[in-house]
Amino acid sequence: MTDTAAPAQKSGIRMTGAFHRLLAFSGLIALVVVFSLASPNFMQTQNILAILQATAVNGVLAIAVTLVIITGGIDLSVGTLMTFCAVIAGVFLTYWGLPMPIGILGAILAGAASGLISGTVVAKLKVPPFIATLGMMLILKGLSLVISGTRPIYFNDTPGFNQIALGSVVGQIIPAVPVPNGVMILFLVALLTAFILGKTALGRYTFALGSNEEAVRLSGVNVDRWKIGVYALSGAIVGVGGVLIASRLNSAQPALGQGYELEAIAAVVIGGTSLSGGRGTVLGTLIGALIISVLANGLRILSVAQEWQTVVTGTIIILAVYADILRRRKL
Amino acid sequence: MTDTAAPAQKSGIRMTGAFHRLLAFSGLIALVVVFSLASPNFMQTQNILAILQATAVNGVLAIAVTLVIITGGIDLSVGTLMTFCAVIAGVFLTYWGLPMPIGILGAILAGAASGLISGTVVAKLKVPPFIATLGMMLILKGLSLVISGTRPIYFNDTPGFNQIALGSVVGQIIPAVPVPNGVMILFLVALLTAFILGKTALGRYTFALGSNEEAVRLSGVNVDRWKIGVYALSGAIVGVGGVLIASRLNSAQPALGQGYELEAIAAVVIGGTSLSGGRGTVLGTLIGALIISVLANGLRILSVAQEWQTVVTGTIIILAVYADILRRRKL
Amino acid sequence: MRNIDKSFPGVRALSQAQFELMPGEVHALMGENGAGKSTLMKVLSGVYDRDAGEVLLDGKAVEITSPRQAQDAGISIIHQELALMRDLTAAQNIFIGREPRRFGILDERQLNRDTAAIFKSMNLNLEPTVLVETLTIAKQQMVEIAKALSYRSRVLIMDEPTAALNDAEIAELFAIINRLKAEGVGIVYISHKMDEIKRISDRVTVMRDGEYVGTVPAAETPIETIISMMVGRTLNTEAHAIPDTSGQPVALEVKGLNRGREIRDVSFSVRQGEILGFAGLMGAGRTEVARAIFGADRKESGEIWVHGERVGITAPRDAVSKGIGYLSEDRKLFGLATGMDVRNNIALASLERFTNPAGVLDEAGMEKSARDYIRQLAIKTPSDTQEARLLSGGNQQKVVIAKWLLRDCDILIFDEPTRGIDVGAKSEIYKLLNNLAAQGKAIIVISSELPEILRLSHRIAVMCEGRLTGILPGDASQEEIMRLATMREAAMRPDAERKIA
Amino acid sequence: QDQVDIALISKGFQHQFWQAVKAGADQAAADLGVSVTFEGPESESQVDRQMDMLAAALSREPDAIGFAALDSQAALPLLQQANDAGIPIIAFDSGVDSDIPLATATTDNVAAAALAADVMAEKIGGEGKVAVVGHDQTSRTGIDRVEGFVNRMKEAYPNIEVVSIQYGGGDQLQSTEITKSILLANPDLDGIFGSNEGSAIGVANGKQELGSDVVVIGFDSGAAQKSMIENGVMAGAITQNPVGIGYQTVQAAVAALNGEDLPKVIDTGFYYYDATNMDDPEIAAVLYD
Ligand SMILES: Nc1ncnc2c1ncn2[C@@H]1O[C@H](COP(=O)(O)OP(=O)(O)OP(=O)(O)O)[C@@H](O)[C@H]1O
Ligand SMILES: Nc1ncnc2c1ncn2[C@@H]1O[C@H](COP(=O)(O)OP(=O)(O)OP(=O)(O)O)[C@@H](O)[C@H]1O
Ligand SMILES: [Mg+2]
Ligand SMILES: [Mg+2]
Repeated sequence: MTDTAAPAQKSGIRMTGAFHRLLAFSGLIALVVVFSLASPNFMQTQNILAILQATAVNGVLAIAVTLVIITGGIDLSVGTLMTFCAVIAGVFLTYWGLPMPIGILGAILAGAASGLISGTVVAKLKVPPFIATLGMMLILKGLSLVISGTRPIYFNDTPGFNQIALGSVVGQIIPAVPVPNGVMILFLVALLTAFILGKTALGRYTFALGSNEEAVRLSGVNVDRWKIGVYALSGAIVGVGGVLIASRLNSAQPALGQGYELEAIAAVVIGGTSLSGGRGTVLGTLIGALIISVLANGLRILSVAQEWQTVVTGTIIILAVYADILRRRKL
Repeated sequence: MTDTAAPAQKSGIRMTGAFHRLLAFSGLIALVVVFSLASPNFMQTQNILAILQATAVNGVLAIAVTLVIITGGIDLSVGTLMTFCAVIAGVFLTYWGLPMPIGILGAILAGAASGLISGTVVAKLKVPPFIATLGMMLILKGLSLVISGTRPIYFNDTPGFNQIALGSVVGQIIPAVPVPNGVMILFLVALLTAFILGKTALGRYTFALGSNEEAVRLSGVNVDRWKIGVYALSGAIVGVGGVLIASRLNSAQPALGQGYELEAIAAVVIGGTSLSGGRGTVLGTLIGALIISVLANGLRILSVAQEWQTVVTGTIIILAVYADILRRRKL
Repeated sequence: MRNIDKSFPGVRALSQAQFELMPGEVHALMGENGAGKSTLMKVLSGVYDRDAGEVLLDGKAVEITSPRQAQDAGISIIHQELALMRDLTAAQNIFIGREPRRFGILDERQLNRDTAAIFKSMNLNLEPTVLVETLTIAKQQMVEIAKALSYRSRVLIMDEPTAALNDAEIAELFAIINRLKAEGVGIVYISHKMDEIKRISDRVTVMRDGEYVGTVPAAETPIETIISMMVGRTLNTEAHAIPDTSGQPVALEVKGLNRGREIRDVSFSVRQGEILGFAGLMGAGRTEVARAIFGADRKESGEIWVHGERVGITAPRDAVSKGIGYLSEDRKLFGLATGMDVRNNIALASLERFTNPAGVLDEAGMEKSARDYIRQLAIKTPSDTQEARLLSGGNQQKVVIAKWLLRDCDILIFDEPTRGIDVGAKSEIYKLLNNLAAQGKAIIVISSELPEILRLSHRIAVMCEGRLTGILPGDASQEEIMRLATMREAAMRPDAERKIA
Repeated sequence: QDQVDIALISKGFQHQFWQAVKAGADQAAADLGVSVTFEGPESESQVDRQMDMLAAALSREPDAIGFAALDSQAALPLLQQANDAGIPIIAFDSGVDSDIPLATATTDNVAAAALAADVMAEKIGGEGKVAVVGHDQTSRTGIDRVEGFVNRMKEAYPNIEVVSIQYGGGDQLQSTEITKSILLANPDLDGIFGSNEGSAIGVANGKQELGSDVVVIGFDSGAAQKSMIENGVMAGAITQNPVGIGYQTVQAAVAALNGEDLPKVIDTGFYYYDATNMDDPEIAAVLYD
């Protein structure tokens, strides 16, 4: 009796898959349409680029945290870890005068190392991810201040450093669309992460862990090792975010970062990833991050008073997720 | 054959229960001992009272969020809701000149109403609690600014208002231990909440919801109503927190509150309540809140540099939870 | 395995247990709920560390401390409680930890090909790419079996593999077992279904209260002997006379229930004091009908009448308030509040009864009734404050039954009530159901075990592909039921089906 | 609309100081018949958020921009972009290391904090122990005020020791708790300096809760701080002229749009005030509620 049902169901899944993906954009598109109608300044190339630029850092952090959330965990340290990585880049490049690639590598490795530690605390000591990463958030915040001497570290001695985020390789080729490198890096990170999630063993175990960790363990998989791997990868991605923000500000700001974790997690959840783990997509997270940026930008373009911006943002975040729920229920 | 096993086992549970409770204090006691040895100023009555006073607001918020966490939810809005309730008290008392009890009641009802809304969004619209309360956090933050006209509201026209938190009824009776009323209110709230959790149907459903909501629904329980009830009760408790902070500062500070939610949640988790729901105690939360206050106070008393305070706090939070995990594993 | 001890906090699960398995034999492991069967096998497969004793493989002592080591030693296990990753596909589940890769990248096509091959060898019609979450318990169980087979182990442990399967699937499984046996694989087979033991196993080892009772050859030993070894006494299994309930008032009537392809125009009624059995193949839609009646799922159309009054049921609480109780087929997901203790699980549907007007609970009353049911249903638990998730599978099921008994409903729907329950308890539950019927309650029993349907039912409703293909008298033959259960053409032609119904 | 549109990007929003700046700007907007918007990030560490706000403001194509840089270097590319688009920029509160701003309306925070140190030294008789409750460890104003105070003490008052510097984020409650810890750890403390409104009120609260008689010098104003000075809990405070900063920023922007020449620096000044001079018209004018 499954014979007849199976093929139909399969194409059904495929169809709804594509349809689903299309519809996921609907919240974003609705926002864009509303703001375009409300202000002629919204749909300018410059503003679109500003929105994308504003998405880059939060997008990268959100992708990092997506990985951890799919395993059923959470990461509160992404904001301060980003800063920590930026500070490490500053120490390497400005204090020690090392070449730029080493500074970048240092930041990414610092992120991976921190992820490794969080992952180990979660996997080996069985400390809940919320607490492990809350602790790491505070530790990293303090260390950033200690290492930097509570001062920003500027990258003036590393010419070209601010081009990492602000330059535009695309713009050199096609001058009409000067997409900043920071945005291209976001897309690259997204593609890479989507590939890892979809095509590699690490990705497979990421979903498996969030789905039923005990079952994975009973299947003889070295659960701890893979989990630590996911946290380390996530940390490395945060390291990229640290490089991006340092480049954008041409400085490592040691006090930055706290509060960014909530925005990153919000992007993930708006993007349809479940906080209970087992499911989630990088594309969804990208859309979630874009929704947040578009909202912030659009309300500013419309000169909405700041206190009302907050109220509207809160309302729309709830509505966006509610719309997503309704859509899923219908499918 | 169960007959013989039962009595032994039962007393076993009782014993381990009491033992457990005793041991839960061990982290707190360890901290107190360390700080007492490190600084003669730590164990002064005045400092103990200062620590208790510092615990009052966070403790009340943490108790409120404990309820929601036991249902398997989370509440990110407690910080800004506290402020919102304080502002409502300010509007009632200072702007409208109503009598003090009505202002207090207004703040508590405002909290309950906000909890009712969060609960409804979670239960009826099925929006994940993280998002529903993140949205509420922003909405309430904006509304506090709007209602107060972005300025503090002072309670100078309500004599005695600042005695709610700062006065000491106990001190009038026993002058040697002038425990501030704010601390007594924290204990009262804790007792009341522990009673509700342990002895009433609402409490039982709070645990049941966190344990297996679907099973509760299939048992014919009106799941939505109870869940909304829990959020409303939690909101009302936050309202008490709003009154406390307003009284302590003798003003409603509309910009305060964001960030308090993480500290409250941290207290809950340090206190042994599981973020996945179904288990938790008010006593644990109280201890968690005390650990946080003792830590902050002790490090300040020792004049540890602020950036290192952060590092140490992060480390100890992780260690406290890890110690708790080890203890449970042994039992 | 020799002299194995294993204790959990407050429970001594195994004490001096022993077990021996030869290559190429099917060795049944039997015992009441909570006897320690699953625990013993978990020790063997590296899930639990034993407290004492030794495990010998080919005569040599081995240390197996993790599932990985067990696999490497050639031991694989199908766990009693399904252990699948719901968000992954069937193929991804089966090869978790052993994914085929090319250049470090997962080879999804190879994965699906391998899975399809395993499914084919099992005669199982399932897409490798289907999400496990969308599968019924039965199909999930088949995926678990496929997974265990994929290891090609020397020792294969099956912990109640057939609890969720229907007869056709069981036959398929037995064919697989016979094939493996011929290949020299040793198989440990745990089940509470006596007939299976006789059909498939070579030897039987019986456990009681965590201790070894004895090993007997399966063919020569009468079932009664095995049962008395298990329970320490003999059970009387005399057939139950079917009472005539045709004169009783109708308690529950369902008219024209519909939802999509799952429920198509289902109408039937149950009288007071009557047990209506629901038979059908896996996926026939019996569970769907029960859930729709109970308000757990939405229905598209259809009327429900209780005691001659039409009632609107949109949520389980409406059903419960009308005196309907539903025991779901998946106790872990839908039945138990697993983190709570036995007492509160039993009281869960009746909490308002123990609540005074101020909202305060009568803990003593709850304890008393919980203890009553623990005694009445012989639930094996150290106390009524033990967490429900720590009970053995069968005892968990009894806790859920107790919950509905305490609620005291007039109409009870039992979906697979004896799934994973031992013979002794099973006959207790049968007795219980008969008593409840005798008290005038209307009872619907959904079961995939035909003997159970035949043993209990006053009338038998048979479903196929969402339709009620007929209602038979309680003394109908297995052949008749199977004919209706496979009557697909009738499902295609509505008018033809109506005549039969 | 043809009304002149001026976008002010400040360092903060909810704090009373920034609300006072906003009030001044709104007043100027009303007086001069222009429209202004006022925005600032949550905290003074969120440099990148300020960049996003500036970018969004640029997209709006305002006629002029007022900008209080959290980090002047980080903002340069965007300021350059604005300059290229011909949008005049007025810096306020703290300067930008660049020629782009046509004028800067600012307070010298280092000097202001040094004045606080002078007053403190005088009140405690030139010797003893003091502490600082700062509002921000890394922001420009936070650093300038703490360093201005501490360095002045070191240089001019060798007999005064700064025993503790802690930061309460400008949060009243946190600053209260910090103050209590400092007082309990240093029973012989003579004075505490609170480096902004929230910190100062927190310090005064802590002093009151412990019944201490330590000398408190605050910073900024606001109703609570004013009444604490009136009733003697706080000895006095330094005030800047936030309303004036806001007002003069908008005024300068309008002047720039009209093609007028502007002075490079508009010093909006700072003052020490206490119970004796609070009601002087000159002082009362720069205090806010
Ligand atoms: N993790 C655990 N913690 C505490 N007690 C446990 C645990 N696992 C099993 N037990 C107890 O150990 C005993 C043996 O359980 P086990 O699951 O092995 O029984 P079983 O023979 O498989 O029963 P069933 O036929 O019901 O599956 C039971 O009393 C059970 O309650
Ligand atoms: N979670 C699910 N997702 C998708 N389809 C489902 C799900 N559960 C059941 N179905 C489908 O609904 C139909 C009816 O299934 P149902 O479980 O009601 O059958 P049943 O007669 O109770 O069989 P069983 O003996 O397996 O319980 C089947 O076609 C089945 O595949
Ligand atoms: Mg078992
Ligand atoms: Mg079923």
